[in-house]
Amino acid sequence: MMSDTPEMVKKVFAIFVVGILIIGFFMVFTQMPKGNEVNVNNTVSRFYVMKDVDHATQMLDKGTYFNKDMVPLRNDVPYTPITFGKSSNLEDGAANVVTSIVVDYRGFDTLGEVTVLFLAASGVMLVLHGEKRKIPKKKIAPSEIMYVGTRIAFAVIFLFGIYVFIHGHLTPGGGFPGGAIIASGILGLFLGRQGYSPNKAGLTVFESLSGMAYVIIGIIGLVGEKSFLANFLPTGTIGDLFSAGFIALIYIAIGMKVGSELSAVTNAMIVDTEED
Amino acid sequence: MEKAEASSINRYFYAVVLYFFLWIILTYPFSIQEWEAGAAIAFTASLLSYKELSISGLKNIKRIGILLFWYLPVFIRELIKANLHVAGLVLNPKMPIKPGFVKIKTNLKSPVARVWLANSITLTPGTLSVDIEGQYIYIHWITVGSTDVEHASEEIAGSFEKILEVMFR
Amino acid sequence: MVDLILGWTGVVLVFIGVFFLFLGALGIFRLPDLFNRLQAGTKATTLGVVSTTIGVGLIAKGWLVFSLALAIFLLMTNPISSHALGRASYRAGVKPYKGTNPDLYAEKVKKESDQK
Amino acid sequence: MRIEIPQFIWIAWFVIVSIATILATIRAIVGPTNSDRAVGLDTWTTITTGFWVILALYFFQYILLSVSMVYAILSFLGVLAIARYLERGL
Repeated sequence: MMSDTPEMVKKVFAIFVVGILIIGFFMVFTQMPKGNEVNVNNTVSRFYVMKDVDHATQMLDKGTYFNKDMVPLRNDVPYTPITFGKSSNLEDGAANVVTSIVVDYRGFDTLGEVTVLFLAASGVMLVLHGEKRKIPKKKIAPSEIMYVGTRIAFAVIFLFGIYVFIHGHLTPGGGFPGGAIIASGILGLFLGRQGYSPNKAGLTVFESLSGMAYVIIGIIGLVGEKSFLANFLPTGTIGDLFSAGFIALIYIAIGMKVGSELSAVTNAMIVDTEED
Repeated sequence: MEKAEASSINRYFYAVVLYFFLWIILTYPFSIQEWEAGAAIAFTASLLSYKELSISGLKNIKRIGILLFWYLPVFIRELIKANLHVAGLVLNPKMPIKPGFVKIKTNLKSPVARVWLANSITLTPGTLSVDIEGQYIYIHWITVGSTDVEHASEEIAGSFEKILEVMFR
Repeated sequence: MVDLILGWTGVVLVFIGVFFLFLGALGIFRLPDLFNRLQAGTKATTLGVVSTTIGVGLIAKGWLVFSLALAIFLLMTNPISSHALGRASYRAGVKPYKGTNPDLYAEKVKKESDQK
Repeated sequence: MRIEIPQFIWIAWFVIVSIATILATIRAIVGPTNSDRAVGLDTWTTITTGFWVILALYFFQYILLSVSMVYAILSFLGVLAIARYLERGL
């Protein structure tokens, strides 16, 4: 808020915000289902969330998960229930159904999203370009604690970003959040030291290689399976790390691309440069 | 800012070990597939970032024993004491505070050790490390006991400094 | 039986954690100046969130390893961020509470600003 | 699998955390200086990380623990960025 706002207005605003918060918090108790009685068994990622695939398979065999008496939509087509972990279709082979749709059916769309991000990053770097780097003199350097702390925290954040995009087909998450987490780790390095600059050539190489990898995976699908961005790998057992076909490969490519792009954007926005 | 103590190979392998260990923790229900992927990731990811992670390399692994069996019990005791102190302060209607900024001196050479000391000071009763400059740490003390540098150092940092001196030798 | 004991220990730990989170917020609300608020805020909320995390890890079997990792990350980063805030606000010109005595840090900040 | 936690215990946890969040919010709004607001925000994010962990138990979803890890990372970096901005260092 502005510093010349009268005290009264500030207090009224505070009371207003707090009132909304109180209403929000206490609506929780009327709107939420009871904690011990939530039935989330109707979601597929539940199997992975429980981290207990054997139990899930038992549930399948007993028929508690799928309703055997379900009426099929079309009577001329025999009703075949989807069996997780056995079919070769990608939709049943990935624990996270959303990612299977995003990467398989709408894989071309995702390629377009990556391109949009690439164009945005290129635009930022075009606008904020500068050859010479300005050495700041009046700015206050961060202390030793921040330097060492961000350096050690960077390791954890970097590995966690990799964890998020490698497990994209098992848990919510995937390439875009994973890349953003890695880029925020790089932002931490910028905050913790004065005059940090990432290896720009390395970032460019990573970005290009991962973008190329996406297209190459698509072309392999075109050659092998007669369709661009089609799955060409076995789906494996649901819930395992090595499952769900090529989703993991594509998410690794997206994660590296988004991470290096956003790091380059951070670099361009944070560093003062002199135009020549 | 700091000079590397160990060779790059040494630091690289420390990063590999640490990343592999962290990966196992993050993907806890042990499975051989996660371990295979973890090994590959540890080798490649530490190639990218071993320079940021450590300066003294594999020596750090030896410190974990001291960390677990000597540092951690003292730290947890101090943390609980600090919180009881805060609770007494906040719930007391009169709030008996007598704050001040004091300066203490440490004999620790390694920057990482000094940062550990400063962070431990932040989480112990009534003290908050505000700034660090060489061997001096500036501290906000909520109930000032002594303004003398030597005396204040002994009172605030004494118990941790001994442990950290052994640990970062 | 072991599950039962561990579970109720976890419930008690979450209660302790939630209580200290509340105390941290109360300290933020009541104490007179920024640095004292930062003291209460850092210590109480750090113990609160760490205790909550470990308690939840004890209640739900199989979560303990990840929750310990989360607790260690929080223990590592919380003091750093509060240190950064304290240093920054002193340099941004926040005056300490009027009973603050002695103020040895003011000399250092003054010396640094004179150098510029 | 896990112990049955009575409903009143859940309600007690949620009420205490809610009151804590409200107190931190008040400090983040009325704090006399911008630094005070930043301190309120710091406390707010830490409390919310704890709240995410309790919610993870409430819905019994393992992934919400990962969400709280992301939240912890964001709160650390966000507060660090605000601090660097306040001391005119960035």
